[in-house]
Amino acid sequence: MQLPGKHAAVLSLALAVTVAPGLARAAEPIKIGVIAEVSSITGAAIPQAAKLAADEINAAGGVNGRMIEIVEYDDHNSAADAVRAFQRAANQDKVHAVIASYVSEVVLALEPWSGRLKMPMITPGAASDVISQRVHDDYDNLKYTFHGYLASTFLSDSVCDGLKVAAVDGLHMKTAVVMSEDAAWTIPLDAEYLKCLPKIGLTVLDHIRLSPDTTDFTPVFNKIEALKPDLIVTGISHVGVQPTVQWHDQQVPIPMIGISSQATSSTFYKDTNGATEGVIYQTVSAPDVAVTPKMIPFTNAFVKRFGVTPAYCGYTTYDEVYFIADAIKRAGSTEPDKLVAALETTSWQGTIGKTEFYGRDHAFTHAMKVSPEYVSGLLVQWQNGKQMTVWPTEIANAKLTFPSFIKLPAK
Amino acid sequence: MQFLQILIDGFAISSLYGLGAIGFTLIFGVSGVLNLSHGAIMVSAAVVAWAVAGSLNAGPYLGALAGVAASVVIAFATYLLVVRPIQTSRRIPREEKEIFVLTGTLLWGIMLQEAIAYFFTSNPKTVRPLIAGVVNIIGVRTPNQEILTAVLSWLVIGALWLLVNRTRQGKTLLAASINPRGLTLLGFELSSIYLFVWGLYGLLAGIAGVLLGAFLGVSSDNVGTLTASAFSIVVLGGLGSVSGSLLGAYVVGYLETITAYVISPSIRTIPVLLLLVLVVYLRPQGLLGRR
Amino acid sequence: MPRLLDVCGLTKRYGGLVAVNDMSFSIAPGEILGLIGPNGSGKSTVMKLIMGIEKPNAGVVKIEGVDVAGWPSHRIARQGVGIVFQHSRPLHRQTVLENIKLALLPDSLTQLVAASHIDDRAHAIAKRVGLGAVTQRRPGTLPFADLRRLELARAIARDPKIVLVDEPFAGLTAGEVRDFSELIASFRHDGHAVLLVDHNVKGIAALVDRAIAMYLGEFVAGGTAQEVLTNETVRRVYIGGRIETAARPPRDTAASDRLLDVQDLSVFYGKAQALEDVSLHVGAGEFVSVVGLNGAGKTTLFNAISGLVPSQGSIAFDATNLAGRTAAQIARGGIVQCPESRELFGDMSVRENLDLGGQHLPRAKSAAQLEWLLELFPILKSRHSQAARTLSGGEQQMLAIARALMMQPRLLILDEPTLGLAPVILEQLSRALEKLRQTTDITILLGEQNVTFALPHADRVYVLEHGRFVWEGDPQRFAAEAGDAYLS
Amino acid sequence: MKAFAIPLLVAALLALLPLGVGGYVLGLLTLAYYFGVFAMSWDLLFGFAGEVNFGPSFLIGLGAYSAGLLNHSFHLPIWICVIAGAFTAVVGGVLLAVPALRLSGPYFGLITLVAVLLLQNAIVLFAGITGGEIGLDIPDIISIDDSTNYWVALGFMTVSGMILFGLSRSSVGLILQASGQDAIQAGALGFNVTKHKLAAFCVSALFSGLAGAMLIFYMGTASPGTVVEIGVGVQVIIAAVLGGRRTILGAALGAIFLIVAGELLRPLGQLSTFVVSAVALLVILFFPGGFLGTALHRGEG
Repeated sequence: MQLPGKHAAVLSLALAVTVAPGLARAAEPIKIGVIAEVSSITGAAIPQAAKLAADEINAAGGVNGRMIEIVEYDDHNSAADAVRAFQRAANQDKVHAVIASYVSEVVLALEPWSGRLKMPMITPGAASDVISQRVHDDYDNLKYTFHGYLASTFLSDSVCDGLKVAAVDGLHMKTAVVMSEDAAWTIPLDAEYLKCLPKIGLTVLDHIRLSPDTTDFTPVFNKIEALKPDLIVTGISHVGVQPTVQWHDQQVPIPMIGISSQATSSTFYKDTNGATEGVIYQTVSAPDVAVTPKMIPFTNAFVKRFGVTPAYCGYTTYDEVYFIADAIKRAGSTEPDKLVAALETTSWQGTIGKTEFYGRDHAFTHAMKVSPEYVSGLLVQWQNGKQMTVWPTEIANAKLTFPSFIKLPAK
Repeated sequence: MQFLQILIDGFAISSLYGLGAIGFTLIFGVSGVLNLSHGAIMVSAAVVAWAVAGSLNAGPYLGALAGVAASVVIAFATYLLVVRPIQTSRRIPREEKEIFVLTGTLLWGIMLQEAIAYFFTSNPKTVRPLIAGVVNIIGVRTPNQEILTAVLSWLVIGALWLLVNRTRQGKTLLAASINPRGLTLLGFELSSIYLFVWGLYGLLAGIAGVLLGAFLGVSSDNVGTLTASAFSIVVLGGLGSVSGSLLGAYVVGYLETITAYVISPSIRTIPVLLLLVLVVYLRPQGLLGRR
Repeated sequence: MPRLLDVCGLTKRYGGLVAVNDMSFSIAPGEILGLIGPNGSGKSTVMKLIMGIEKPNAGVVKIEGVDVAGWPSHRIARQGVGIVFQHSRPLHRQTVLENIKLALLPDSLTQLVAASHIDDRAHAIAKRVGLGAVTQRRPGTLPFADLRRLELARAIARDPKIVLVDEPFAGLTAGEVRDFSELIASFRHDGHAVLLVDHNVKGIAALVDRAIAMYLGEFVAGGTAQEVLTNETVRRVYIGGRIETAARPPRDTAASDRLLDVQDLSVFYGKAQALEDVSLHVGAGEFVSVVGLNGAGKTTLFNAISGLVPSQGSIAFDATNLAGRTAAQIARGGIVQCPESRELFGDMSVRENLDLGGQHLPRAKSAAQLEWLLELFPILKSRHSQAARTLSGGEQQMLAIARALMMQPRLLILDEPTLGLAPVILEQLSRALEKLRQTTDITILLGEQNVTFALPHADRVYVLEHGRFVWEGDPQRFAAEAGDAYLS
Repeated sequence: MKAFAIPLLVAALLALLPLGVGGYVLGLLTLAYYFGVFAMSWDLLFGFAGEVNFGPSFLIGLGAYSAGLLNHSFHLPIWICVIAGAFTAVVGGVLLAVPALRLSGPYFGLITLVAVLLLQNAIVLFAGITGGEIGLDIPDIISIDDSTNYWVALGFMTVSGMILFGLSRSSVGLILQASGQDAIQAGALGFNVTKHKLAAFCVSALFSGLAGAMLIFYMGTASPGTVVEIGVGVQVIIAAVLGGRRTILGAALGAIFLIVAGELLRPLGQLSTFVVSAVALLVILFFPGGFLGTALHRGEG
């Protein structure tokens, strides 16, 4: 059921005052630990969305009468802090499940611990393939970890799906250069790019990996330009604003499309003084588009309560709290193995699509299924300071448009 | 063609490095201080410029001005609140002043970095370029900002050279770096000379910071890297030698650019580090250093 | 007889400067050799070369026939050489005993606990050097003399065959000097050899069997202490030949026109008292010389006046007390010092050095001043664009003086202007000073160990010894009353 | 021996903590203890040998990553990996120190700094093997029980502390201190200064490597952010200076203070680091002796 955020808050407050004590006697609350870097815009969305979801569920009477309680931990984006927080969550605060971080380094550090402490854990934003591959390789020990976001490989697939429609069919593009930062998370990403781009009819002219501490991109862009590709397919995160800003300042006449973590942030336009105009990035959510009927209500509730639009991992977190609750309801217990079993059979219609997890025989065990009928992702383009959805076509609220310095291939 | 590109790109980035390193080496030369809050000061300048130009809509020029001003203020603070107390402290044995100044400025740098992250988040920022657009130099498309960076850097460097070699004030700086005691005997107050040089340093670091912010963009996470690179450039060129750090800056800048073009962008920094190791072992005083 | 130490053709160059040139000497067991020479004569370098702290460019250093030239100092030490540094830096967190034990430890990484006999040995040594009573104190709490004792104890801990002692008596009182002389003399009996390095001939004369004198890095004279003292060159280096004087008619130096008036000035370096209740005055336009050997306290006196070292007592300039002024204020106030170390800006040109001197004057004035100085020191004119570092010693000294004069001082303090200069240069310098004295009414306070240089210009003379004035008066009377006392 | 009594007593008391406090505090202190060992090893090098090593995290990282890789790729038992890690750290330390000891002051500092940067680059460059910036997962860990981890760490810190402290008080420590304070004089007293400094570097490397290796087997993960980046080294240096240089044990105090304080101030969010640094700055400005230094050596020297 949907409730506007404010009412939800008020209601839950009322509940807390009146009903809660009674319930508390009836059943102790379900505790969900949330570990994230709250000082970053992206990370902050995780606990916020979790609280929002919990309050809604509690307002609706909780799970079999048990209230959901969110326990927050700030990991300062450090694996060490995260591990410590996870240990506390499990050993001291006795939570029943953990939603943890959007950073692969942190999640990978936690994964073995979720196994050791038999603590079900879902990541709402980390991309590394390794997360689910490990579960596949060592199912008995690591089955407690679920990958609640698209694995790098699937990100590439999502980008390719989008490019097929938007670039190849739409703009008659034939060639591309892959430009990624030289980091562990881009290894599977690039591998998949090199596989799927040719499939959709884009010849890869070159594959450039750059040091994450690159400051001057002039050499890179000049090199790429010399090859005259129709577009640049990106995999960038740690390098920050530089590639975008210098792409704009040097007026590189080639569109940039792909994974650009920074670009998903709602403040990116301001941070780059508008240099991001025309940049296209892959994500699972965007303001003002209804990927599913639940998306816009959630977005509004979130904005009402926290005053900012939720980052992508806000959406996933929101859904995760819901299907954890759902799983507990179905399992009728918070006992880890039962909970895991229930989560594995999750089929939840959430804000970003239908969430189901691959089984233990699939190479990406416990990774989200990615395809149009499940979660497929979007391509979003920065257009005059706004994030406009340009794919999938059926929900798109804008057409591709590029800054004047971009030269598109002749039709 | 590629040669020309390397030439142009390398030049811009190198002059920026140079500008960043000069202040650092100046302070060391004149007052013997290795200021490990250098990076933090540069970033502060850039972020203030960004905030004033952007959020307050004061326009790029006013923003840049504010940034430089901020950097000068912080430079004075660094000297008066951190460096001088350590230098004048009786509790600290003379032979250990150095490590204390290092630790002190280091901590100060961390404080600045955290303050920036707190007020402006650690998201990378780009200062609005003073002049946008690009020009085509014999087939190499070059952003105006890049040219501006190079030109401004060299104007500042030139101005500094004139100051040091052509003005009375500057001569005293040079003298102080050679023989402070001699200067005292001639009736110059070292304390005021140090104040002056820290102000000058703030100016240089500020300009470098703002240009950096406009050309490459900065984040409070860059603080460490910036300090380290200034440190390496300065040692490469010879501690305390201004011309040395300029040379160092160009060696580093071009080495990085060439690596990025000819070998691969993924190992951009490594040749520089190796060269640095080599130089420090074979010629510890640096390329143009005395001793 | 067999020699313990045999030095032959020892040479050390720093860049262009030759610090030690072809020095040769030897010491026999039980012998004490004095190596004397004014500051900058290279004697300390010789000592460093023997100890292996500096590597010689040429020459042989044989210890009982083993050539150790160029060895690292720890191997030379184990070969049987010990050194007493002038300034000791003991470990402050350890007791005196522990400091001595340190020197007794084997150079081993594995021996974590000192062998028991080391303890007794340390106690014995402590007793021998007269530290028996304070073995459990921390060095920080010891008087200066005891610190020197500790230094000595550490040097002889390994029972070296050869002991090098740098400035054995610097900063010690008469009584302490006697104790130390006995200590050093006692080595003789254990058949050890001692090399005493000092600029003070008089101080060590009584102690040494033989002495050799160095000057400008070269051997000057050798033989018994008497022979060396009476040697012509040595005399010229220290006192010069015949003493001339040219005092101007004595002025009335009543308090009224006392330009500089110093009362009961005392200076301490840590524990050591470098200056003891010194009082002196200089009248306006007067030329006053303070003569005394190195280490007598001249430089300390001048630095105290210039506000470079903290001092007790009162210093009045122009009847106003200088207490609380910074060194720079004092300099701008008219007391300009031209220090022993010259303190030139080596990498800047002659002209730039001079300009810096004149910077406090209005441009016109400083230009005029420059004009005049280039006449006074014509050599500087021809060198004006050359880097100060590249000048010869004499030229550097003239530049230093000229730079000080650029400030138009009311009182010019000259500290050891003759330091390390060849006699020829001294003539030039002397002439320049005389001209200065005749043509201007400048007031000058000159500190010198070279009496022939100091006296001719002086109106009045003070003799400084061990931080105290022992004689004051008219230059003519100097030879008669103070001259001998001064040398032998 | 009195010098040993008090710290041992404190250690004994700390050993009782698990009876009283929750897993969270224990986890916190466990980390602090490993950092304590880092800081103590650094102090041996700085406080006694007088060498300012800007790259303690080079030695730590070497130990951690070589141990981690052995466990990750070859599944060797923990204790073998730890020993191997320590050994690698020593070898790396020697390779760094032998030439670096010819340098002095800022140059030595810079070289050690560069060593860290190179190691970091190497890790990212060979992400295939090392897991790059997202880190390396360690299959085996010391224990999942907080108390056990706590006791292991405490024991390790106590033993290392005693060894390092004992060493600093031993004859060798005396010689080392002399060499650090005045190399010329030490040489003239017949001590091979370079030999002793190199030895100190090895010991420092040994314990840094050991602690680094143990740390990752506690956390079950190794990433540049936790054991290599310059920031880690900076923490170590600050801890040592804060606790009191030349006291060895003080360094451990400093480390515990830094981490505990950072935790207590967590409510301040980002500002916590700011406040901790500010406090540290004030301490070195007004109590240069650091905690232990000020406590022990009042009015000395």
